[in-house]
Amino acid sequence: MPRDVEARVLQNTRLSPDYNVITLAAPEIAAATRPGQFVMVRSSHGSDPLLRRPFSVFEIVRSGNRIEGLSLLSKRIGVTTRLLFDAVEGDVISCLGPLGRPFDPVSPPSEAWMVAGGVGLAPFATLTEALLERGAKTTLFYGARTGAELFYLDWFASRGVRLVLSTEDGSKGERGRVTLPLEQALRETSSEVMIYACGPERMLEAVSHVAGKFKTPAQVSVERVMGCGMGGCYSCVIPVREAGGRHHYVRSCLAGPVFTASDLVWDHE
Amino acid sequence: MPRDVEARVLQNTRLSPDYNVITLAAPEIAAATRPGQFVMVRSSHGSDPLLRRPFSVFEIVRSGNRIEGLSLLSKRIGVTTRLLFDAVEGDVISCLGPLGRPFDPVSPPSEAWMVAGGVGLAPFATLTEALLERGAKTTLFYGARTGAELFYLDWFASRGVRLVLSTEDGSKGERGRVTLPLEQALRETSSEVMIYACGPERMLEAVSHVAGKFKTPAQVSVERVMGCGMGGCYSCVIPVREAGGRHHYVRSCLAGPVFTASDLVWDHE
Amino acid sequence: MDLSVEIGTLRLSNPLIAASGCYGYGVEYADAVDLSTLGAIASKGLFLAPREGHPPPRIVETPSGMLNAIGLQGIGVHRYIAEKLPELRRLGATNIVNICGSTLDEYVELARILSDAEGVHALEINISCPNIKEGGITFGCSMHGTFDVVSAVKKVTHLPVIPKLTPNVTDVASIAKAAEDAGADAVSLVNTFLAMAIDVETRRPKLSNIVGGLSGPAIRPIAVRMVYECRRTVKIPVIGMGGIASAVDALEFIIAGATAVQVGTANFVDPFIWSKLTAGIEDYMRRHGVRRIADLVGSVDTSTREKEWVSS
Amino acid sequence: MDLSVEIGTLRLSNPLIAASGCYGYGVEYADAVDLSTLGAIASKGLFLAPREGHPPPRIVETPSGMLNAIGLQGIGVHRYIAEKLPELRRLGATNIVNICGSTLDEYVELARILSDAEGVHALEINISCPNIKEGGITFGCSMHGTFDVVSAVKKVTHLPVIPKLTPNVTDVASIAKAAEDAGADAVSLVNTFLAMAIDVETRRPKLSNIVGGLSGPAIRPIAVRMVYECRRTVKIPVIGMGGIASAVDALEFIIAGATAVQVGTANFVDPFIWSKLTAGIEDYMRRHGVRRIADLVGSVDTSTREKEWVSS
Ligand SMILES: Cc1cc2nc3c(=O)[nH]c(=O)nc-3n(C[C@H](O)[C@H](O)[C@H](O)COP(=O)(O)OP(=O)(O)OC[C@H]3O[C@@H](n4cnc5c(N)ncnc54)[C@H](O)[C@@H]3O)c2cc1C
Ligand SMILES: Cc1cc2nc3c(=O)[nH]c(=O)nc-3n(C[C@H](O)[C@H](O)[C@H](O)COP(=O)(O)OP(=O)(O)OC[C@H]3O[C@@H](n4cnc5c(N)ncnc54)[C@H](O)[C@@H]3O)c2cc1C
Ligand SMILES: Cc1cc2nc3c(=O)[nH]c(=O)nc-3n(C[C@H](O)[C@H](O)[C@H](O)COP(=O)(O)O)c2cc1C
Ligand SMILES: Cc1cc2nc3c(=O)[nH]c(=O)nc-3n(C[C@H](O)[C@H](O)[C@H](O)COP(=O)(O)O)c2cc1C
Ligand code: FES
Ligand code: FES
Repeated sequence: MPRDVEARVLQNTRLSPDYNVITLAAPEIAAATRPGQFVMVRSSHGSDPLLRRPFSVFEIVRSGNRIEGLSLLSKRIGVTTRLLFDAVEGDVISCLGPLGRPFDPVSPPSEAWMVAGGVGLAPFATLTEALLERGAKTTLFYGARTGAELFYLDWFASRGVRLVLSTEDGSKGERGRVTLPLEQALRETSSEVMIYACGPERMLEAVSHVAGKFKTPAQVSVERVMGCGMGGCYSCVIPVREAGGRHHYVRSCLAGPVFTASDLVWDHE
Repeated sequence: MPRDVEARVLQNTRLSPDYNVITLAAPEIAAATRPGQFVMVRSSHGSDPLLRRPFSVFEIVRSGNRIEGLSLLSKRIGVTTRLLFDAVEGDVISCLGPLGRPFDPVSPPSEAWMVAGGVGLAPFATLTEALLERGAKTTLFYGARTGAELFYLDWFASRGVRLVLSTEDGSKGERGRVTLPLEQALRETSSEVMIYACGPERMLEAVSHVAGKFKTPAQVSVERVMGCGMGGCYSCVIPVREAGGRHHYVRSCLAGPVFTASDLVWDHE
Repeated sequence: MDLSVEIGTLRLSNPLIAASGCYGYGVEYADAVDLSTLGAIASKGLFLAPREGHPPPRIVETPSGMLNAIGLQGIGVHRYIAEKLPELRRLGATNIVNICGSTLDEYVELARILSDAEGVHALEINISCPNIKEGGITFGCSMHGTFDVVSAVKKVTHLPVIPKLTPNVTDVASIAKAAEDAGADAVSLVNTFLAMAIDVETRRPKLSNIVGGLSGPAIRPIAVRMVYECRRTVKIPVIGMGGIASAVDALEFIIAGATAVQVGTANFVDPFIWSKLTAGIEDYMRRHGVRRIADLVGSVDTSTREKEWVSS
Repeated sequence: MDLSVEIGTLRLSNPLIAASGCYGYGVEYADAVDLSTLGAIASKGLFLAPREGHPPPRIVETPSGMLNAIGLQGIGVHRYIAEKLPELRRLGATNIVNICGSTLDEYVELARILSDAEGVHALEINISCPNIKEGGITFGCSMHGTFDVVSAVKKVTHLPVIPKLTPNVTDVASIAKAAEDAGADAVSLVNTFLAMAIDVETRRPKLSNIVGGLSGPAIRPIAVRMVYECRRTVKIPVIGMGGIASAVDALEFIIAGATAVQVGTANFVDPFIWSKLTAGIEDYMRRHGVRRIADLVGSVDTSTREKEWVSS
């Protein structure tokens, strides 16, 4: 059952001129969240902006054993992400969740390969922890525009996650898209692998394509415009394959945001 | 010429659960303000709330000889006054002014009697300073609901302003409306007096009535709902007397907010 | 305190209804809300057959409002009866089914089918959806079209019939009158305002369907005026909606003349709004000594505005 | 970069016009703004005789909008010509005079008087004010009424004639067509939406006039849609307005089909908005390589939305 919490801002760390990590005192939601789930947030008094916005839960924030809240990794692109960027300790942000279908974490012998594009890193901190509990070997393929936008590398490294970095400008890791090192690794590996991907839809499409080529299963987390996050509005639909070669629209807030990659129909098919 | 300044909040002091004094870094406006003039403020990003709200300039805030900004005395009654109450240092508030027709300060031998009801105290700090410059003898008749809502008494006392207090609940000063001590003082005085009044419209009506009775001139500052503060919208009108016993509506943002009391037509005439 | 209201032969335990298209089929919210506590749920608009609706983007936010062009994606009436109604019955929901047709015959057929289904309490006739080309709004924009659909549906059902009116007309009260003359048990209004948003960078409409319907707080003052006009024109109950987001907003509609109110967009923002609305309305009734909410309906006092001086 | 646009025989240096009733008579803003930099100023609505207007409260704020029921307080056409026009001429303003009548004859008389006055550049025929009972909107709500007023005014003036249309109609494009057929040089839209707000504590309307007109960002998506529809229906220029508060908003109207735009409510919020609008439009034109603003008019691309997968 989702809850709506008027969450106090515990901390707001700016990672770059566009990215921030904001910690919200919503322990009830944090405790119930599974990797890949999201919250709908709103930070405003009046009715402009009106609708909530979806954000993956980034970290479950603990103080000792006690869960204090959750954090969001946010990239500033518009009105709500600007509010999140500018928020100061003590501000109140309304937070509804947890919502949506989570990732399904694999166990050994399967390896877990996470593929993140930009702010698509967000669901992979909690997923990493779930995978570590299961003892699964994990790799993070992490791509960004530029080296300064690769965040939390130490966090992942310190947890034994193998990092494969790439940047579009070549300033860190391999130059180019994150799918290049992914494809190369798939070509070279002999392990059983589950791919987890989150990022721009074009990236997810490319990942699905690569995964299909190597017959590797993949779970992708999609980002559609969401009006409610709870199945009420039918704004967030995405086409999925049906038996008989047909397709139909499903709500990505209920049936997703995590989908089995091969179920989805992409724009460019 | 009015200016629009994106003013930083320098300080916000809560005087009670409803009243606060907020200092805004708008030195250009402060330097040009005359007693009784107002600013139109807006503290919001989106379009809800949409319109600015009028506030008298309370103090011209100086650091040594340098004008740093201006302060507003605000009573929390709705959305914008709540924003002003909750604002923290560093917030930005859009401030347009100075606007409106100011008080006309008298010089000796005339005495200046200021009559304030509640937040109607706001224009009298700057007026006091102008009167002191002229050497006029000043009295403040100051009424509120209760003693805890009589503010800045030391400020006025330290400037040699004679204070006559009243509260509706009798917790400080005389019990009852501020017009009672005013009427009594008018009955007793033999000096030439100019009355300055600001407060709820019923109070201004009563003050005008008393002033008329004693043939004492009065300047009153009225509060009408203002859409623009600059003469554009015609929302803020108030009826004034015309030659020939007729009346017509004038814009209180241009022709006021300060009016000669005897020019106005009151609701209950 | 008595919050119950009557819409024709249907008695609602309270005047708060989930607006059509803004509450899925209701079951989506069963985890979060006890559906039996709502006055009623207006189902997502149903055609006879399933529909895919429009490609995304289907919504876009606007100042204090949103545009939608969902295009009535839906499972069709048969799957609704087979898959959703049993659970809604089990959960104790009061169900107003919102029906859409491309032709008059489709409305009649839908009414016939739903009248035989257990757990359907009323029919809301959607002759006002701005998001589909066929049928719908072409009926709702004229007195004749409205009269024809309502009388045809009335002939085949014992259920209360509630045509849902479009605000995209010159004179909504005359449409309400046509509905009343045709035997409607109530009217509901407003559906969304036909509207549009363009991305200036790409110079393309922000919605795949080019135009969509505006809802949310932005439209509330227009909707209140329309409810007020309809209440003064017809004797049947008026169900009001458009931007309700608080108890004060709901009361504004009731005082303007709405016997019941629907909440759409605000449910997206706050799925737990229902108990807050109820608490706020109860508090108001207590403060004002109102025993029956029905006594508030249409109680707006337009005669006694405190008189300001008037021009000679 | 060329920001100039043409409205009939009138050439404006840029497409930004102060909306009627939202800029006083213009002179109020002369201290703050160089009036000659505006494309034009639409005067406050003028009747033949002075008018007192409605008692306060005359405005009330609503979500992202405001209601007004000023009731066309004004000094009448004769004092306008004697007291305001000379200063407006001196300040180099381009003046579109907004005229209101209770009868067809009054419109004709106003047009006649103003055609002889020096410094009047166009007439905006207000057949859409929702705040007065007589005349006005009763013409603007029908094709016949619109046709009659426009053709009568055209007969007596050489000035460009711009009927201002109400959005409170089922089909605004057909009204625009009637105006075009009657010889209008342009149409302007939208005037405000008839609306209402009630104080639930007192159960009285918040406006003394009971109803008022909704303006501001709240209505923008409806206004954009109407401008788009009119542009596709008539060949004369469309002047668009309704909730413009930024350069992006102004561009949205222009791309939807407006040759020029008016700014009303946003001027109350920011009297210095004009230079910001100009700067924003110029920046956009630079970034997009647009040399003449006129080339943007109606450039919305409704054919090439990136195609999402469509239902089979
Ligand atoms: C399940 C899910 C999880 C998400 N998790 C995160 C996260 O952890 N961190 C994060 O930063 N973002 C995340 N997003 C994206 C986030 O929801 C958007 O960035 C946010 O809605 C933007 O809101 P805004 O008010 O700042 O922008 P707006 O002012 O609403 O929009 C600004 C511009 O961006 C466009 N836009 C809006 N939403 C999207 C979108 N989803 N994709 C592309 N363009 C868009 C708008 O059309 C507009 O042009 C997630 C989205 C989904 C669906
Ligand atoms: C020239 C002038 C100077 C002013 N100076 C001050 C000042 O120094 N300090 C101060 O605290 N206030 C002052 N006011 C009043 C102040 O403008 C209002 O309190 C403010 O507009 C309320 O805004 P809000 O957004 O908080 O309330 P809203 O949310 O807009 O309104 C809340 C409720 O209060 C009512 N309301 C709104 N404005 C007024 C009003 N002017 N009078 C009575 N009821 C109203 C509304 O109808 C509504 O019911 C002044 C007003 C004027 C015209
Ligand atoms: C996403 C969405 C979908 C809607 N679908 C329907 C529908 O299927 N049938 C219908 O009659 N109205 C539909 N409406 C209109 C609402 O029921 C309601 O009339 C309108 O949104 C105004 O109310 P609101 O401002 O509270 O949302 C829809 C509205 C929205 C926002
Ligand atoms: C206070 C006010 C007064 C208005 N007076 C007039 C008027 O006299 N004549 C007229 O044609 N329109 C009048 N209007 C309508 C505006 O010119 C404009 O059409 C409308 O407000 C929509 O634009 P906006 O959202 O930018 O304000 C008035 C609007 C407001 C808010
Ligand atoms: S976001 Fe509303 S149905 Fe998915
Ligand atoms: S407040 Fe707009 S004219 Fe006075």
